[in-house]
Amino acid sequence: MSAAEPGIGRTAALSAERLVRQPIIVALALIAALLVAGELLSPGFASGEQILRLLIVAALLGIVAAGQNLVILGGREGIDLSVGGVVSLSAIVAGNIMNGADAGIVPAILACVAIGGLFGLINGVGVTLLRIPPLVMTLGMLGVLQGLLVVVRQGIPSGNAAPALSGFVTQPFLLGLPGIIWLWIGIGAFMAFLLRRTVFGHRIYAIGSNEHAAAMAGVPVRLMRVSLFILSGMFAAIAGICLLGYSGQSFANVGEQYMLPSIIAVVFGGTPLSGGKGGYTGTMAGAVLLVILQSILTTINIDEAGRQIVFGATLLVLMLFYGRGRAMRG
Amino acid sequence: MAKLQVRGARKAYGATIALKRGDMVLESGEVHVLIGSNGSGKSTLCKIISGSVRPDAGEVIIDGRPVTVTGPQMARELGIGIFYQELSLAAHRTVAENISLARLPANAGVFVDHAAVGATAERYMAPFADVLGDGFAADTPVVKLRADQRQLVEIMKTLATEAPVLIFDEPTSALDSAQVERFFDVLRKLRGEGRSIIFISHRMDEIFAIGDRVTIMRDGETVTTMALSDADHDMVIRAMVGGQEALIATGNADDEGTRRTGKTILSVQNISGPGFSEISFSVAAGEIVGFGGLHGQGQSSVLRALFGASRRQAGTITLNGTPYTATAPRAAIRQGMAYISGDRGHDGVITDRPILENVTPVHFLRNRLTFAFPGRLRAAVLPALQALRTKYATLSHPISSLSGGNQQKIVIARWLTDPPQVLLLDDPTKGIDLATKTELFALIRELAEKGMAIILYSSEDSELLTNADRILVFSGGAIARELTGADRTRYNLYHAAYEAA
Amino acid sequence: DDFTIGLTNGWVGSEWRTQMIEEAQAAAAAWGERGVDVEVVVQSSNVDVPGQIAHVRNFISQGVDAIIINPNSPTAFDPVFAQAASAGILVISTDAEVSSQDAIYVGIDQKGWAEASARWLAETLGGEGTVVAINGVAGHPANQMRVEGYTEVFGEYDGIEIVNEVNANWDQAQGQQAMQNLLATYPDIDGVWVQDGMAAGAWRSIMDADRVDEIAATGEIRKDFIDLWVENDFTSGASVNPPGVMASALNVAVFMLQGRELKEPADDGVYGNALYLPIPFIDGNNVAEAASALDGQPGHYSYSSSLSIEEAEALFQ
Amino acid sequence: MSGLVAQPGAGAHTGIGRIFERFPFLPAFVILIALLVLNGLFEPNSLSFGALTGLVSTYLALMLLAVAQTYVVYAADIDLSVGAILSLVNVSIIVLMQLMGGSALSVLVACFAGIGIGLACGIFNGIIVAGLRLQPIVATFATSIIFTGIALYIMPVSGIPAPSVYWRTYGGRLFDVPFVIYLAVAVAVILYVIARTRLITQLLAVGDNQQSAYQSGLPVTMTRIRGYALCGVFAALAALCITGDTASGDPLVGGAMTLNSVAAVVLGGTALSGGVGSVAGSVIGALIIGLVNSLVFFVGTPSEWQNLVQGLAILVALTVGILVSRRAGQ
Ligand SMILES: Nc1ncnc2c1ncn2[C@@H]1O[C@H](COP(=O)(O)OP(=O)(O)OP(=O)(O)O)[C@@H](O)[C@H]1O
Ligand SMILES: Nc1ncnc2c1ncn2[C@@H]1O[C@H](COP(=O)(O)OP(=O)(O)OP(=O)(O)O)[C@@H](O)[C@H]1O
Ligand SMILES: [Mg+2]
Ligand SMILES: [Mg+2]
Repeated sequence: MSAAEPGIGRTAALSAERLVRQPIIVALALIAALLVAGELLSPGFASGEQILRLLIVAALLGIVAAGQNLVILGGREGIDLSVGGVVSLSAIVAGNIMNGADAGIVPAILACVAIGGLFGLINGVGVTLLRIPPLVMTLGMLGVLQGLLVVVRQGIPSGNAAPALSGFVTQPFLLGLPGIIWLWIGIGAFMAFLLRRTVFGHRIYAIGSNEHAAAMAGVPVRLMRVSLFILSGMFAAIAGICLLGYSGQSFANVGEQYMLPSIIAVVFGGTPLSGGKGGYTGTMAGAVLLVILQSILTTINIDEAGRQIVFGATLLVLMLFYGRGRAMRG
Repeated sequence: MAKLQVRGARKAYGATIALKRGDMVLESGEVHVLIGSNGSGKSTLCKIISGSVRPDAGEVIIDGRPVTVTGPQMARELGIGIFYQELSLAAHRTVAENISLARLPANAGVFVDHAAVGATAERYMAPFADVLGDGFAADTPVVKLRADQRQLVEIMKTLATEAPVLIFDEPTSALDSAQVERFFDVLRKLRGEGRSIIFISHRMDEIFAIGDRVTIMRDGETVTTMALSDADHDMVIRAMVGGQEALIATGNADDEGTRRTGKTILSVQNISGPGFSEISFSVAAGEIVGFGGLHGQGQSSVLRALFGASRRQAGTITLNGTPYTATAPRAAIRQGMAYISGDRGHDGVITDRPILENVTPVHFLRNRLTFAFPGRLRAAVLPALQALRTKYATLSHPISSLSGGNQQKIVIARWLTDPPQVLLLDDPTKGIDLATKTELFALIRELAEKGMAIILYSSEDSELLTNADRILVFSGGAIARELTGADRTRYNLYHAAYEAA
Repeated sequence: DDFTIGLTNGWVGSEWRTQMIEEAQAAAAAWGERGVDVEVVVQSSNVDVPGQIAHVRNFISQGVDAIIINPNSPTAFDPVFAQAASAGILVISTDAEVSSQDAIYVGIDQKGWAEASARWLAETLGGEGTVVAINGVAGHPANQMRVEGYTEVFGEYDGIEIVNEVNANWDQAQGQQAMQNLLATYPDIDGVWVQDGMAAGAWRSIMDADRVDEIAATGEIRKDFIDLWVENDFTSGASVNPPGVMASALNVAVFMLQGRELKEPADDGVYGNALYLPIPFIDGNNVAEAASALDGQPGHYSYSSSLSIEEAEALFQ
Repeated sequence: MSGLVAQPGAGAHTGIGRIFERFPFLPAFVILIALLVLNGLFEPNSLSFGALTGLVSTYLALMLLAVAQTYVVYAADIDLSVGAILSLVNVSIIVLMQLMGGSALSVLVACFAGIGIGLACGIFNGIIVAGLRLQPIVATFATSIIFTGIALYIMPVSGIPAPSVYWRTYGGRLFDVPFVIYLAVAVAVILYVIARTRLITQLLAVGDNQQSAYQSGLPVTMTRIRGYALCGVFAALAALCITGDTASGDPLVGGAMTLNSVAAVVLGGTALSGGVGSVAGSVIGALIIGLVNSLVFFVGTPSEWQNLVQGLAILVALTVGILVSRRAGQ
């Protein structure tokens, strides 16, 4: 078959098959199944109001996962374990800057995004120029951030979220949905456009898939990778601000709970940790899936040991829907 | 009774049918050549025999007994050893360890017997002793070896299986002629011992030099098998291309060497770098300059240095009369350089990504694009793809769905979408079938005629001789001789390469 | 006379711990006025149990006179404390009890801490109603003692039913999420027993669900929470585990280093080596006082108290 | 020592490059020596025999855990459940010893049972990761949740003490030499022996290029499972050590050690991408982590800065190690 005559029949068959294999379809199906299960286990679980609240929580995770997603897509074992530290730092800094006043929101956002970007930059430099493996670089950075949090908390009194920020995160904003949901949708649209319709996006996939070939074809690999870490830091910072809005006050180590879940959300969204393929739409579904799973487990009345065993086992079973690597035998 | 027989082997990857009907009969004591254009299913057939691909249908019969090859381990037990086209080496293990990897000799069944590993390595290195090249030793990690040396390791590894059936899937694509000769000596000896050998190559002279019989494949099907003693080049090529007109590589280089009329585009003075020193030459518009010589004499290094992909320490380069200082591929591309490498796995293919995304990266850079709208991109890349007669289903299929040769065409199309000023060809036809090669060189000549300056390095002498207007013969990182006009003969080429070496 | 006292804290994930160290350092400085030079050396960082054992070994190498530890494990330090003791070093744990008989515990009774707030909740509900509990880290000894405390108290009230117990790892946001899930599943609950920072999170979910007037829940002692409490008139009560416990332990340590004998030996608690400090309680009656006591402090500052030198001295013969 | 090194030297190299190739942990070793000297400068007692014995006794568990991690990293896998396995084995043997009365014999039986449990966990990981082809990072994170759940089930709260015969032996002396010294020597011998086995070469070959190894006829899946099994066994050995040093059971004891084990592996010069490395390096890496923490204290760093300085120091050590070995490799 030559370029001039694409095979119509084959393509149709292929895209039908692809559709079924789309991670996002899998994720949505699993979400539906979990909601049904949740409603059966504890009536009221799948009420509109509760789903909306779960979506807020999912949005917080999803925003962190957006940066995580980019870093992972960029390949070379890309991963960002420092997101938890950046979320915490951002929440604390934002709380101090706004200190309960709406006027502080804009400066807080600017400052936090800059801080997030700065730490992303350091991660990126470590990974590209010093060639430290991302897992280790960002793990080291997490240690540094945890230390920095202690220092920072010493130096500045912690403040509260501005009312407008809290309202944005928790109260209906437009069409009955809180602002953070709209923000998340906006980020989703931004990510989709970035990944599919910009040169930057195509280059992310290129470096994630074959870094050397990409470099030979003129892709600025280091610059790209540094940018991905910067974006990851920025997304984590935004999540930190939102988290401040969600919990009203800033407090230590608030972000740690996002470190590994953000990676799992990406995987449940169909982006393998090896990078080079996948996307953010799936990750959004993955975040929702993970949050629903966790909240079902909270509501089941079993002891913590049982909860953990069920949680871990469910994660494994869900991974079977996605993460299975290629058989070595073709 | 035939040693090995494959009947009706079939393999599909999703919608792509890699192998429709693979049949072949391998006798004891023969070198059986498998030939066919890129994507005709040769590698797939071999991998089915060696167990690393699971067939959808068909049977494998060894010594008259049908077998189920459930994997490479099983294949070994059945007495099948294979050289993989893409190699199967562990980069950080030593040459010796790689040679014995599958069956590491062990003391007490647990501890590696290093003495035995070393002895095995020495045994299989011996026949190649004088063509191994610098830095090749039993305890060298493979990662430190050049491409041709790695191919030799893979050959030794295959030989070390001591299997009655040996399969060699393009084992010579990176070897120089001396290395090929040594290898053929070994094959002849093995044939004499009664072993059965399958040999794949796109080089016609090699096929006739070593083969007893040939099985020809086309579009995933076995077409015919014939004795090579009864055949000539033309017959084989006709069978390969089927109804189409036989395409034979025709020399289109200027016999008189008078084409150097265009103005000088690229001028290189006394550049040095890792693997080469004091290199000077120039290339005019419309000219194809060939780099020749044995392997690893600095040809690739010079090309990579020109492209900014490796370091260069001294000397000056001018491009169109202005100093050229690119120290990274990006800068080189911006200034109109293009570099096509034969090592597509490493330098070329963006694995798992759609065909379209594999063509566009250079286009993005040359046009300083920010947005990527598929419609416009498709329009931009189609001419180059069509000119190369690339076979693919749709542009959104992953590039991994194509055969090696077609993948290479996609990579080449990447560089021709926006025509460069200087085209650096670093053994670009590795793994490309004959018909495509001919088309490709016709296209290259066409590009030259439009005023491009082209440097061609090829590991195949005939390719250089038929396509280059001048040949710079490299030896030990320097230019040993320049062949122009009527001097461009195989004899002169060999003479220059070996005398200097 | 002068003493060197090593303080080790194995977790820096909360403001409470920072305040604990600061108050201990201030307490040491206060001894200067009495002509006793108390030098404190501090190791405070996120470490695992082996890491904190290394802290103790570092102090032994340094030859300190006493070690005060906020331990990451109740039992893991037996061998290393034995080593410290044989080197003649006094070891005091605070905030969490340790099993080592080579050490004493100076701090609050975690179980009693939970009992007080559970009793407050049960009484506030009139001994009648459904309750959920949000706990810290499962398997953590302090959490376990607190769980035992409230379980025992609620058990005394036939009308009180615990419908679910979840773990939110002492994380405010997780506490908020857990409360949100619980409110969705058990819309009719009357009371929430929740610890520490998670209480602030839980109360936010209660506010979001507009249930402030219908639900009684335990609270915590950070200034920003107490402000919220006063502002929204929560029905809340909080047992105080003051960050000053380490300062109290330090004051006790100095007297012991001076060779003074305790009036009543430290023989309380699960391991029979505890000296329990009183547990203040904040509820609707005195929350305003607590708020004014915290006036001017940053939001993360916890309501605190500690044994003054005089109060500590009163414990000795 | 060279037997512990997985990377044999190249013939073509000379001088320092060759030394570094043969001993990839050399940069780490230099850092270790420097740290020892600095510790000694700031606190002379820290180099006393007792203090050094204490150092070994405290960090033997982390060393073994890092070794465990190294074996899977050889094959380009990773095991985020080593800490959870350690905890599970720790509580299991404590409960077993208690059930069996705490005699010397019961201690011995419990130890073997503990190793069996570690082995079982390792095989389970191996089957999940290699057999089912799930992504190691997320899959072992999931199994770590399961193992922690089981540990919590066995011992819902920490606190059961070990029989005194156990920890008095571990912390005691034999012929006037501390018992842990014998242990350290025994471990070194075991590591040396293991380093010479076929399995190690196979793991490294798999880590180098899995597809190649498979096509060469190596039993890739089985090799990876064996790697995880070995990892499980060493995590169990680490648990035996930590039980000796802490004398008690704690279902959460290993939680924070997992990431440290990864950091130690990288500090020791083993590549997370597989195929190259040494267990000797990992042992050194574990000691570096311990010594950095002590040094930061001995130098007199104010408490609120300690975490930050430690984080930075680890990051610097990582960077220096990686840069030095790269410089030498050129
Ligand atoms: N060449 C062959 N001819 C006929 N049957 C085969 C052949 N190769 C494999 N099979 C059969 O196919 C089945 C699966 O093979 P294999 O164990 O390779 O699966 P796999 O690729 O590891 O996939 P998975 O692990 O997902 O099951 C086996 O029962 C095997 O006997
Ligand atoms: N893993 C795979 N996935 C999808 N398609 C494949 C795969 N391997 C091979 N194919 C397809 O099967 C066909 C035959 O490929 P094969 O590698 O056997 O060709 P070949 O004859 O060896 O070609 P070449 O001379 O280029 O090496 C090609 O069209 C290729 O696109
Ligand atoms: Mg092929
Ligand atoms: Mg299988």
